[in-house]
Amino acid sequence: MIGHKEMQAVAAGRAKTYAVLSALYSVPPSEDLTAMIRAGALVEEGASSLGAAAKDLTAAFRDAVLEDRPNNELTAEHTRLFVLPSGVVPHESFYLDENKRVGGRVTVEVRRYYQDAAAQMTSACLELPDHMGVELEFMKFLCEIEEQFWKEPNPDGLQRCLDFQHGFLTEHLLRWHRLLCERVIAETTADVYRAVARLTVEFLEAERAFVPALTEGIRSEWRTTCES
Amino acid sequence: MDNIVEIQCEPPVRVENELCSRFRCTKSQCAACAAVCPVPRAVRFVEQGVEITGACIACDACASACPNGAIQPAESDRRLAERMRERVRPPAGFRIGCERAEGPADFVVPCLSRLTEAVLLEPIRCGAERVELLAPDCSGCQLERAAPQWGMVLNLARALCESAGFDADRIVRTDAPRRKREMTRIPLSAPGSRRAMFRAFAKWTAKTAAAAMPDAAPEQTAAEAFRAIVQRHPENPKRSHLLEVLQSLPGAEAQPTVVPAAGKPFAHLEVTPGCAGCNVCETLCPVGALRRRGENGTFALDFDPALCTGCRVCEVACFHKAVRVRETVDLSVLFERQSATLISATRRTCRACHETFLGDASEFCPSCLVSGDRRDAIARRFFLGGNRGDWS
Amino acid sequence: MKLLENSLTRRTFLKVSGTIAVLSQIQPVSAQEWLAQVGKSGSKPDMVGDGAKIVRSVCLMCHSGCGIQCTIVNGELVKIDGNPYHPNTYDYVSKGDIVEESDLDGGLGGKDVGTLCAKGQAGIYALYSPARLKHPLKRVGPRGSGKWKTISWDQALKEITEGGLLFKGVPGEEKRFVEGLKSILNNDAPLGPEDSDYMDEAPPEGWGPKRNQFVWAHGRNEQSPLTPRFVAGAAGVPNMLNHCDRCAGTFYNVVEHTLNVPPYEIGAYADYEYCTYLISVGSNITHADYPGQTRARYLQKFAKRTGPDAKLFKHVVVDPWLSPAAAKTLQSGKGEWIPLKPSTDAYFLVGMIRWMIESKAYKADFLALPNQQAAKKTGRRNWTDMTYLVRTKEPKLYLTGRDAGLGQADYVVLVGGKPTLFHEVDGPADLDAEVEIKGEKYKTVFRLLRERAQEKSLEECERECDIPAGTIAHLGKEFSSAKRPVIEMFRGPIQQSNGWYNGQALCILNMMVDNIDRKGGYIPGHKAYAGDVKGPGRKPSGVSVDRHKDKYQGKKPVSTRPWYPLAVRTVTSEFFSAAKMGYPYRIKAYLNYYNDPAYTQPFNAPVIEALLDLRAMPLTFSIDAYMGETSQLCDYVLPDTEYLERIGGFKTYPPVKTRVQALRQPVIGTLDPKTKNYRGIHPDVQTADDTLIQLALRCGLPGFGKDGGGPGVDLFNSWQFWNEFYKNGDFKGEPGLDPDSRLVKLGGKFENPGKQYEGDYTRFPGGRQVRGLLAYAANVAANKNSMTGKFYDGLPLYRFIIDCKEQPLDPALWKEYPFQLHTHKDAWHTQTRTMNNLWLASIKPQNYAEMNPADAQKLGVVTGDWVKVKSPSSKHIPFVEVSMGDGWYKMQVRVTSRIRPGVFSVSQSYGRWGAGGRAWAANGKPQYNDKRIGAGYSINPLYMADPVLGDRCLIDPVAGGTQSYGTPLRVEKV
Amino acid sequence: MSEYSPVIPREAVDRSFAKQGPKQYTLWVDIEHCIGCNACTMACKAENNTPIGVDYNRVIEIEEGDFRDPRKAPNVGVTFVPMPCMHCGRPACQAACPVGAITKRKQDGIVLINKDKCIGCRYCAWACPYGAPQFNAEAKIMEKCTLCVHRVEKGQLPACVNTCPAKVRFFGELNEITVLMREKRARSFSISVAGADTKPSVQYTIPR
Repeated sequence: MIGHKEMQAVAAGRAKTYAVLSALYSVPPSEDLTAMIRAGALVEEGASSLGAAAKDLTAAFRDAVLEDRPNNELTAEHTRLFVLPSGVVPHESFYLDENKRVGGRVTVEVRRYYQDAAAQMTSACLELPDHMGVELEFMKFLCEIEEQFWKEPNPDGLQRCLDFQHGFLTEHLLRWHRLLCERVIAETTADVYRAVARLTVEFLEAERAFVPALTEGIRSEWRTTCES
Repeated sequence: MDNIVEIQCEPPVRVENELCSRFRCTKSQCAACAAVCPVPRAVRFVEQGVEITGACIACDACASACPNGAIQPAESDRRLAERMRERVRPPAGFRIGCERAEGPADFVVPCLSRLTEAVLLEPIRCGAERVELLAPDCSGCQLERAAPQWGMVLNLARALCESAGFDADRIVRTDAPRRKREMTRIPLSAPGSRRAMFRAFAKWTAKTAAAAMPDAAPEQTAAEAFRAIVQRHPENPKRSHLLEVLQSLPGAEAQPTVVPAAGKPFAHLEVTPGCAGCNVCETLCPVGALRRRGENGTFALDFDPALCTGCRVCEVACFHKAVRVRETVDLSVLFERQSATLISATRRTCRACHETFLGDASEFCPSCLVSGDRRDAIARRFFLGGNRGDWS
Repeated sequence: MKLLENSLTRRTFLKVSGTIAVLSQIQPVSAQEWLAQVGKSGSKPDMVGDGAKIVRSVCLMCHSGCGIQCTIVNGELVKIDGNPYHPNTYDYVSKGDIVEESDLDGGLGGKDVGTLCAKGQAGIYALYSPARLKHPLKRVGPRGSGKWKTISWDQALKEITEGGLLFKGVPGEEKRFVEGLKSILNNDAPLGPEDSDYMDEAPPEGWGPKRNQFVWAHGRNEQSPLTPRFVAGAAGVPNMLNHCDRCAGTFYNVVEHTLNVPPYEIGAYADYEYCTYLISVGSNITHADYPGQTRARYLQKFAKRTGPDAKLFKHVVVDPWLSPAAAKTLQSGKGEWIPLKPSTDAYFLVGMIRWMIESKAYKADFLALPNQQAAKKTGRRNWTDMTYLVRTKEPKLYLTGRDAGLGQADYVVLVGGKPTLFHEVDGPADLDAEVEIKGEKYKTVFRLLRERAQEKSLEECERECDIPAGTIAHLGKEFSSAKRPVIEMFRGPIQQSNGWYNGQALCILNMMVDNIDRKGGYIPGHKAYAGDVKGPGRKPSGVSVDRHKDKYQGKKPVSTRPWYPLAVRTVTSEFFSAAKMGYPYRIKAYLNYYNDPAYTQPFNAPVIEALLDLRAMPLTFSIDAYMGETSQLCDYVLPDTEYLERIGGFKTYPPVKTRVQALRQPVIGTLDPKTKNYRGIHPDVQTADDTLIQLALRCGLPGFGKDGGGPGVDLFNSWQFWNEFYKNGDFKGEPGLDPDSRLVKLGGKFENPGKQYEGDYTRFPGGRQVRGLLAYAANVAANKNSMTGKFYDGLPLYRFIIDCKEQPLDPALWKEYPFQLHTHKDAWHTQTRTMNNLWLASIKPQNYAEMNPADAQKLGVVTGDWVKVKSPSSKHIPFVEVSMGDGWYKMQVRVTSRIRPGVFSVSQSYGRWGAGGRAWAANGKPQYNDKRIGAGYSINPLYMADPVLGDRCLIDPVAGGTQSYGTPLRVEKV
Repeated sequence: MSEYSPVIPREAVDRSFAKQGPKQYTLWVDIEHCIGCNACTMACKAENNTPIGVDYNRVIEIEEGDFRDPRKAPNVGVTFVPMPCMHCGRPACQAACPVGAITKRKQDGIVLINKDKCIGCRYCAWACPYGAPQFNAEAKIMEKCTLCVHRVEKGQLPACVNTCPAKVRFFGELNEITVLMREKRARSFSISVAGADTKPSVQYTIPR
């Protein structure tokens, strides 16, 4: 029997995964994050391709950052890939806007979505709203809210939150994450970013199936669980 | 009320656009359905292929005439064949009669033009020794215009018999006197037909009710784009039925039977070296008889003659006149089901548009070269001497 | 819970242990708050507006300042049209003196729509380009290694201002202390031997304060007056270098002097609408001149003119390349194309003067007028110095009344052979005369000019410029006898080592037919409407690094490198090589703004060397929207907004004869209603204006911040500055950047474009209407060439290409290098702003080396063949793909009759290796590139170095313009 | 008071818009004064959002003559010819299209490609003698100049006409234009191609 506690933990776990991925896309890996991943913070539960991807990432980090070598190479690689105009453009608008207008129509749509979902971008956000890092963090934001709703519990809030998650995944993230990750894999010279891209694909593919299933599950069974 | 019924009235037969040659290729001159339709204005050629109007009397002659099986009768061929099978008492002969024919018939259809080759062969498949068509003189019949259709089907069925190694005379026509009393079940003016009216009315009330329901989701009316539709090659139900019947004909041994292709729903294709690999024939073929195969840098076009209905869409569509329908066709291919490779050539990818093309002339496909340079060339030709006389 | 269970078991999870530092790009809220807020969107100020709206601004795809009208739909810029209210882009006449919104039907879908050229319309691509920089960058490897990291604005500005061991992570620079801007700019101690190895060349008052070790160089700067306020006003540094030496600085200098107009009333042009005989010398009217599209319209107008003079009209184009305008004249049969040999303009122009003087085909009655009252009497608005007496011994200055014994220090003319003070004459004075006073000979300017012109016969001219003497003569004849003749120029004759004199000769030709300021004549640029921002500031002092406007007064008789006392605008091309050797003093910080000298500089190899030199340039930073060729070589790159995301304004150019100040305003982005901080589409990109203001504040410079614009006027950001600017000066009493103001709605303040003339003269708004014109350049004659110690000449000279010591090139050179370099320009390109705009790059995918069929035949090449080419000094530049080493460059040929024989012409703007042009290294790995950006060839590495200095291109010793044409080249088939 | 239009008065455009019944909208291009600046090309690109490499309109630069000796009068000429779709009276593209995706509209004579129907076979590109249809490699369909039908239907001028700095492109109804040309005695022609009688509607005037 699955209880709210468990679902709360699942939501928290997903939020954390989103947070890690978001951080990896948004900024060069910080020392804390590097140390954390190297220490084996990413653990799979159940053998799967997702777990393998996580293992790869951990291994890549262990290889890339030796004690005597600072993060410089990763910083340079992150800058090269995601900051300088390279072949990898981490913005949704580059892939989904028919005119490849970075900052144009698609960006405006994403921003609208955030507004509708009552997510405010802070002044710390230095990226366009349709940057991979920001989109992942937005999912993290929703997962955290979901977590709170499991805790309360609040079925209506949960439903709304999941609707937003599902909507954002299908309308935005899942439509372009593969395109970006393929480019990263083709372009990067660092194993770390190849592993990040693979993990992103695996994780989001898992989400593609999970979120609708969860939504459906709650829709049909929530009432009974509440009463029991 | 009358008005509403009139507007809502829907024809009893349905056109499956994806299978219609006229729908897939505007250049198609196919008029098989219109040619046999006994009712004026019941079949209309429109931009979207063929439309069956409310004037249709559901005689289903068009369904029998359409080689691609694009017109689906109210009762499907298989269903008809099933009903027939119930009456077959092998090895006795089987008589199929027109409603107006006087005489003992095992099976009666409103009009013989409803029959298809497959349906005609059904009794033989079930073991009947002979099939007789009891046919009165069609002249003067209200459905007279449909009459040639059943004659053609009869001929086809006989030819198929031959190619199966049977005697063609296992299917024959027997003249029958006309019944004294006209018994045509089908009324000729459709809007007044009760069947149509009831159907329309039912639909109308359903719609009104739907509109009244508050929570009804808005109807998704966005039609699928043509270019998406033609990427699909649905099964031709008529042909698959026929092939099924032929496969299970007891004692059949395929014989080479070469017949002229003209006017028959069978054909064999040829592709000349002028082929540019544009794929239009494959895309537009209503029945999926053509299949492109691309591997290891080659382009190959496979052809399944058993599926080909001779609709000539490929022939009329090809800009390069590279596809030709052979003048004769060997019916035995229907039994053997061997696909032929029509062309196989080296495929290249154009540097500009990344499309594939055949030939090794340059890095750019001929089409890119044409559209890119032609503007230049034509303007140039006009302004540099020579053609100044052309200026009007 | 079955379904849930199912969905859980079907999926594996990633367990993340440990805590993650939150990036907080999205504001966290509690679930309850979230539930309360969700669905209630949009209270925050945002760039997203519903529906369609129009914003009018100013283009900056080139420098013409055309008005644009941007259509924004749901927060996305979808179309740029011409602003119908702007006189550059639309022909109309308004009702009152100042254009009002109601004068036109110019709204969304309105009938009045302005015209706009290809570049302007492609601005959409520039705004949304994926190649734009989005964060401040600092290099983490050696200069030019392409290793970067992103840093925050705070860190970037802090490091730049504070300095320190900024690159201690970079091998070889562990101990390199970099001085920050704060200490550089606040150091008022004089520059001494520790800063300069050339103290003996300093003027008596020294090189100036140590803060002069900061150098600013811009390419396009339409943020004036904010940028000069930062460099000169706040930092107090004279080193504000611009691109004018590569562009048309000489043109402006010579026009301002000769036509006696104040500076910054940019250049002078023909009045296309009314002239009947137009000679365009080296100006590509429709494709390159400013504003191309406005001129195209005028060209159309004069071609279609229906008045009584329509049939008289003739257009002569003097250009080695058959420009589109030349093609039009040939096509209509109403003109001629004179394919002059590059850099021989002097022989053509002074030759024409000679013919006109000898044939008495000049307006003698006008030239004889010595002063205002004499001019006014004859209904004229100006007069010339042709009758003024000039010394024949050096320095060849005007004879003053004091020297002539007439008491006053005034010009002296001869009336009936008698020396008279010029203002005392009431009618014409002696034109072609000379006199001896106190044993010294004085001649009138006219006589000097005649003697100068007669130094060469027309046949000698023919030999030099390779066009028949008869052509020069018949052009002289037609020009002098036409109803409204005018001869105009742009870069062709000016961007040469003899540029000043060519320009002077051309202005004199116009004087000789009395067409200055006249309807259909030669019209200098007028004053724009200008605002003003007051406030405290410093005064720059000392010698500028490029020695422009500075006279050599050193102890050594001649200087190590040339000085440019007469260059009103700067000589940036001289700067890089000088900085490399620390002349005149070493610099400490270099700020590159909207500038790309590593690509655009003729003979750019030394620029690249200088930028890579840590000793010569200890701190370099670039404000750039793209990773341009120069930015790649800097220490820091601070991302700039595109022109569609900034506030500012721009005037226009002379073909428009009424006053204009167009407002540049953001067409997209976010303006904080409280602080008025503006951001464009990229959140971590700020306008260069804001960057400069923040730098000034961090360095504690005056003129910005609290009360920076005077008491009560805070200048903390760009908006505050421009709001104040548009409230003062010509905008006094107007509401600044109020969204409902006329200024903001129309995108500028425009004078009624119908008010162009007063009688037979143009209005020349803001300028001195009545004035004397100066054929003789006494200020030039008063100065010496610092390299030779010899005086410059005050009159045009017959000269070909010269070096910094005014010596001609070694004639033997031409045997080895028989071709001449030449460039031209397409209408859809602007130096570095357009190839990275793929919309524009796709019009003509690549350029070619264009050669005449005669030359091609000799070399045995046909269109599409490859040739290799080198100049006497060209060097290998590793970034350039077609560089074969050893100074050879490989190019593909197009054989065309549009270019004269002996000339090797390559159009500008192609062959980029920055901004995505070529793969450039970052992390030792090639960066992404788009072949389409880097297609074609850049001619700049092939320019010839000055044979004396060897480390920079040839430069006009007088006015500082670069030699842009005519470099000797050797071309061989590959 | 406004727009300087030396060739075609605004009233003629208004009359063109107001005309009832079947008509043929078209362009009049004055080659004599075209300077080849490609503003029309770019206006078209921006207005129709065409991908890079697809241009509904291009300006062709034609060089003729030979010039080798600068001492002699140069015998060389350059002509700029803007080439949009000719909106033919009998479009070859329409005839070639196997799926009937190309239509010539009766109400204004504009030839349009139906993007839903087009299967990207490029037969129209093969058939059109003017190279007007362009292959959009991203969408895999053909596109071409629509005479800015979305603007024209609202009574606005096509983007290229609005933007032309030299004012050499004019929009109007074919008969109106023919009448005006006759009035101005302009030497006009349409680019017809021998062997392909497509009846192009775009009118050009050339130097006398």
